[in-house]
Amino acid sequence: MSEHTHTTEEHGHDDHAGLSKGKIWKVFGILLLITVIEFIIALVLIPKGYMTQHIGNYVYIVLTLLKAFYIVAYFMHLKYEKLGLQLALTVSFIFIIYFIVLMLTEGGFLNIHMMNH
Amino acid sequence: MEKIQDTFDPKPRKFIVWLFVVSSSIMFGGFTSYYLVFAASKGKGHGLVLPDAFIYSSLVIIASSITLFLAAKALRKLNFSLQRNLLWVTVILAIAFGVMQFNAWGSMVRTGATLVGNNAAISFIYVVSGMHLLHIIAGVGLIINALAGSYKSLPVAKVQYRMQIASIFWHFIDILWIYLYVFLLLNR
Amino acid sequence: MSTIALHDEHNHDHADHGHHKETLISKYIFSMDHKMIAKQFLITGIIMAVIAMGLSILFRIQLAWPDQNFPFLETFLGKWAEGGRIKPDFYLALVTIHGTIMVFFVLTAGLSGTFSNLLIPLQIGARDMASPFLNMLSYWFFFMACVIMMSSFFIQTGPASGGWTVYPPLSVVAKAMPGSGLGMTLWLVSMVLFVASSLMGGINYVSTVLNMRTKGMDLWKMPLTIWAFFLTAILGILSFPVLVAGVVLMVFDRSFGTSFYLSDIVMGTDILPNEGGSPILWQHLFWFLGHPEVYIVIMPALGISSEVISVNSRKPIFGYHAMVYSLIGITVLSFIVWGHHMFVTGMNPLLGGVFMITTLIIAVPSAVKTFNYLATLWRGNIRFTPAMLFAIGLVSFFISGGLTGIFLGNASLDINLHDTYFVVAHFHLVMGSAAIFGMLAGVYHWFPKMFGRMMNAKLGYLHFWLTFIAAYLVFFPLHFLGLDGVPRRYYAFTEFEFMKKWLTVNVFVTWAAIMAALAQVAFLFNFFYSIFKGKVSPQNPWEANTLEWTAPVEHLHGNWPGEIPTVYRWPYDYSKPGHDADFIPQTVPFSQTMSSNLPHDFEGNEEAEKIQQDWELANPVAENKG
Amino acid sequence: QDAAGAAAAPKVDMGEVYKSVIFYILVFLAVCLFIAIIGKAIKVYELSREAQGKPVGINWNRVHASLFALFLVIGLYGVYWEYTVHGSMLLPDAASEHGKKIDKMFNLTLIITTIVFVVTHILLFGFSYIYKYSAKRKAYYYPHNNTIEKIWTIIPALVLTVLVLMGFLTWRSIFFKVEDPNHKPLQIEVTSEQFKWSIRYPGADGIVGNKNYKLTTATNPLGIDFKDINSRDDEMADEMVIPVGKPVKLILTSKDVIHSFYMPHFRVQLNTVPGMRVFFEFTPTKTTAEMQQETNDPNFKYLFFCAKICGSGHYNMQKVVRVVSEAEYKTWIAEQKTYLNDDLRKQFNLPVAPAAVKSVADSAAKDSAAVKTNQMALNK
Ligand code: HEA
Ligand code: HEA
Ligand code: CUA
Ligand SMILES: [Cu+2]
Repeated sequence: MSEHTHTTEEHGHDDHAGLSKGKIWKVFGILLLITVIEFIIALVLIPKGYMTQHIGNYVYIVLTLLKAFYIVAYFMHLKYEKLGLQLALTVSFIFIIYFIVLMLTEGGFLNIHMMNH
Repeated sequence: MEKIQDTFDPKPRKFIVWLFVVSSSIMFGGFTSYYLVFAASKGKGHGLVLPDAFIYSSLVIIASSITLFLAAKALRKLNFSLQRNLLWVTVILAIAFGVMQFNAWGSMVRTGATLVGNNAAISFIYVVSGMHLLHIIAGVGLIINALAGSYKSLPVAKVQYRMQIASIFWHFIDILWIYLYVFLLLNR
Repeated sequence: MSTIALHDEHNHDHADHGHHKETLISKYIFSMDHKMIAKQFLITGIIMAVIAMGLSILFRIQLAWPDQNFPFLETFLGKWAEGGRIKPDFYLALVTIHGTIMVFFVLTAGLSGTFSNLLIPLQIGARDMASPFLNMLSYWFFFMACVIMMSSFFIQTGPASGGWTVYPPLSVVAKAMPGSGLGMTLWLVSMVLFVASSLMGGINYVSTVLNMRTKGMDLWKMPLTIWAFFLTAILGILSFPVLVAGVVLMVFDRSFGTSFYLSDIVMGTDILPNEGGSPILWQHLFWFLGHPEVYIVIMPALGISSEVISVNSRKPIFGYHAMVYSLIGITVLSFIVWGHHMFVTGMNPLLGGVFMITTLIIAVPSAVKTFNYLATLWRGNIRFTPAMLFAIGLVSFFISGGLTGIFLGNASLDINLHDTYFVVAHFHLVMGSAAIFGMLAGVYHWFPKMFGRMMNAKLGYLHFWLTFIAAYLVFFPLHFLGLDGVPRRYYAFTEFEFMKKWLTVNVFVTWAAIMAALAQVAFLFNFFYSIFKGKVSPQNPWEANTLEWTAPVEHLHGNWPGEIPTVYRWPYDYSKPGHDADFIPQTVPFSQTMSSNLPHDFEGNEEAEKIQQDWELANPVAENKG
Repeated sequence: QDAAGAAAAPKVDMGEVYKSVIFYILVFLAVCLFIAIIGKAIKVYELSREAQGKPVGINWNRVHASLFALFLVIGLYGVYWEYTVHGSMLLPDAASEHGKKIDKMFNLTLIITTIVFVVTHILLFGFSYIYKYSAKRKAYYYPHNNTIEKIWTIIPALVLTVLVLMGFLTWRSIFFKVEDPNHKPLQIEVTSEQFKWSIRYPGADGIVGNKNYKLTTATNPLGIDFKDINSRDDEMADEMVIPVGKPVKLILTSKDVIHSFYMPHFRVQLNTVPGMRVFFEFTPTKTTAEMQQETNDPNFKYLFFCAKICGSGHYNMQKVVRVVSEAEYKTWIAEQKTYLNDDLRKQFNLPVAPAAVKSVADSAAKDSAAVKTNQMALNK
């Protein structure tokens, strides 16, 4: 019993710490900024041809993930939850993405190999 | 050895309801992943304009969540009669929801999008909405259970416990339906 | 009489148990007491195991002597063995039901159901499960599932016979084989009940472990058995619902004519209307459950053997944390490897590559477990109780079977091994032998806890050695059939010239299987005899540390008279230097074992460390421990 | 447990049956009795030792420890015996190009796992023997050692990395072949149904034509679409004959349920799934005649058969494969009949007279089209 693992029991106290008014506004500002960037990409960069649609899509995905992270972490309090919950949610999130990618690849494969009439 | 008799601890049982919610979500996750692969393999989804009744039923079920929430609030203030009335409203809304689902199926059948056909994506709509309706029935059972608890004037802790599990479950199936509906809308 | 006395004064922590009067029915049949439910699961499981074992002997006879008549088969199989020879369809039915019963009813319900129910409350210090009612329901759903599954033997068209994986279209199109008619419907009904039962059980176990531990029992003081049951239950909660989704779609395909899994099917010249579905999708849904299922089967066995090996080596389990982390690792990884059953079934080969990687990674946590078992034996003081023998057998089988899994996990090797006897050999070693041995170890170890009596050790020895040897004799040679390209689920090997050379091996294997089956008589006799006539057990017959042995031998509702004991230490303080006895139960506070405390026992609690230091200064003798 | 149809068994002489059943039961009971007597004897012996105040009769811990040691020795010998005796009865070396890679991979895995198997078992049973119970000793309190644990996590991880990498490369080389447009594989379509196989050769144009299951009739059991020009010259065959050294691309389909096309000598297996077309490309390297010499068996035949449960006839779904020289193949293929016969011509409203031979340019165009589809299929 060496590695002292208190993760399950402690950290309870800083549950409700953080998330002051100022913090909320800061996070809100970040989210706003990301959204503005997205709009700029959609309305300016892509139509003007500075960025291809293809790359744009990836940038969108990344930005959306970033937004999701901020929302989940701050507004949904995950940042202040127990480590176990954080881990569980992160792992399930990664899994879901992984599964969706798998399913779409498999669907694409079936699309080619099934006899469509 | 003193009697610690009725230190009623609802926590483990509430947790059971949460776990049930998890496993239920997983089941619908299974359904939707079937749909995703199927749609990807066809290059298209069900291709229908979903019947309007689904919009109304979504509104109804959201409304029912709100009334249930208010009922829980009333109970917290120990206003039992208001709680009961609101629960009854919830039950009625739930029944209305069921009727509308049947209605939606009916209008799908009329447009020719029947359960049995060679587009599994359309059959899928029936199956998931049907499985969801089964959850609604279970949810109504829980609400009635909460009602009964309220009428039987059990200890407050127990009434509250029954109310809580009904709430957890009912809000879950509300969200579940919204998820399914949006999923079906997005994956035409 | 002490029972009665105790009964009156014990207290209920839980509500809904206001009434006390126990009738025969509420005590033995619709019991809500976790210990009684555990016994119900165990005995039902044993009955199902015996039935499934009987089925295996029947089809082994067919495999060994494919063109010989056995009139006695006709006597009790009737039209399915006309002229004393089993029919091909019935052969497949036997194999299917054998697999289904063994995997689901014996090793899922029988193993998890029994030991989770018995040990979770007793080892974490709870009066009962979170919801005793759900627990009772769980057993009765399981019971109904068993009855329905067995009832399919009495119908005209026979039981489901598409293999335990019931791949469509074979299992969906009733014309494809007789077993796909009513038999398959019963199979599905039984499965739905079974899944409901497992979910109710699993949800209960998780909630109990997380919420109802006694004072001091933090997660890192739980015995490995509890960790294993807990993670197994999580695995079940997260994977069984996917099977339900798959089964629902299958029911619609079978009964309503939808096309979820069907497309482009022509039976003879009969063109079916279904179009657009894909059978591959069932395979994905099935194996998303099916693979975690095999770990649902093995993890409780690994947990039990951890406990048994530690107790009987009189040594702490080596690397407790590593054992837990490897269980967690197996749990997490088991969700992302299901495709290794589908390398050559028409799945995207790209995914085959991905699944190969994830599959082989699972060998790492398994390796950690294996080596930790070995390290636990090292310099132990090993008492070979029957339970210990079976636990050692488990380790051996797990290594052998796991290593053959490494072949299968390699997609390019699986091309030639898929659906051959190599696979059969693999999963019998790891499941039919290792997991069964884990279960038997558990039965021998906790029989005194369940029935208050001891089993006869010498019959246990006989049972172990016969089964251990016979199981290797049965399953080791089967690998070579597979390597020679002999497919599984073959009714007879007579149609192929190259398979004929394996007939003698088949005869040998069948005799070994019969020997294994007869060896079980020793167990069955011992088990049922000891329930009534066994030596009365002392309270802690194995001198173990865990909490269940602090409860009285007599079963009482609520487990402990008076307060539930508090836990102070981890469960593996065996042969601790400086202590006179070679075990220190979890309920002994450190203040009573000053001479044996080690610095890290205090987990950084400075006050306690200080007290310990002061004590050591005052008692210098204790220094020469080690 | 199946009393269901017991009544319907009048023919056999039941007397004999009962006699033999009773005989075996008696034998079993006698064995039980024997065991019971031994058990009692042991008990009496132990009791008498106890009465004499001597240490308990049998030291079971020592007995089991010795049995484990014995089991280790005999077991390892048994494994050796199995490897050499049964190991020599296995499939001959792979008869295909990718099969050789698989065999190499297999041998590597076999060596690694055998080493692990032997070492761990020596440790397991060795420890059981050495550290058997003794009242004089106390076990060594040794709860963990992080260094050792790290070592035995990392070493298997490394070994498995090697296996994963090599396996992955092998797998990729099998299923993701880059097609050489000048060296087009021979297409052969194989269709499974309960409980037989149908083989379709592409004919002169090198392309097997379309199918549509809705066209299935008694005269057109495969549902071949003869509206498709490529189908018209498709040929049927009773056995699969392939030229040695040339790549073959199998197109696998199924009519009814899932079957599995399994050709162990070539290390080829892929399920045939209704509604799907899947491909397996391989290159045979040994002719049947060469294999007959190598295995010393003049009757040797390559086979393919069904490896996926598919119904009562699953155990007997086979066809012969003949690997021959290019020249033999040419003469053989020239003799095969086309699927399109006069009946079918009428059915598809085609002129009954044989269709005019296609122009060279036409078939060349078709070929490059075929290459394109193949590549698409292989890309994902
Ligand atoms: C208890 C059940 C159980 C367990 C634990 C396992 C464990 C494993 N299984 Fe098994 N498996 C089944 C039950 C089980 N399996 C069943 C029932 C089927 C067939 C289903 C059907 O089709 O009917 C099956 C089928 C099956 C297949 C599909 C075969 C096919 O149909 O073609 C594959 C392929 O990857 C596979 C792989 C593995 C692997 C890699 C492990 C690993 O977890 C094993 C890990 C363990 C070890 C490796 C041993 C210990 C480790 C060491 C001593 C360290 C050193 C080792 C190395 C460095 C290599 N199994
Ligand atoms: C736990 C799982 C388990 C167990 C124990 C067994 C036990 C046995 N199995 Fe089975 N088997 C399966 C799971 C299992 N099997 C599965 C999943 C399949 C695949 C089905 C399919 O293809 O669809 C299969 C298929 C299968 C086949 C392949 C058939 C085919 O493909 O054609 C064969 C062939 O020999 C076989 C043989 C045997 C034998 C001889 C035994 C035994 O008789 C060996 C001897 C007995 C024992 C080693 C001890 C048994 C223990 C007890 C009875 C005591 C129980 C104790 C308690 C409950 C406490 N089995
Ligand atoms: Cu066709 Cu098995
Ligand atoms: Cu698996």
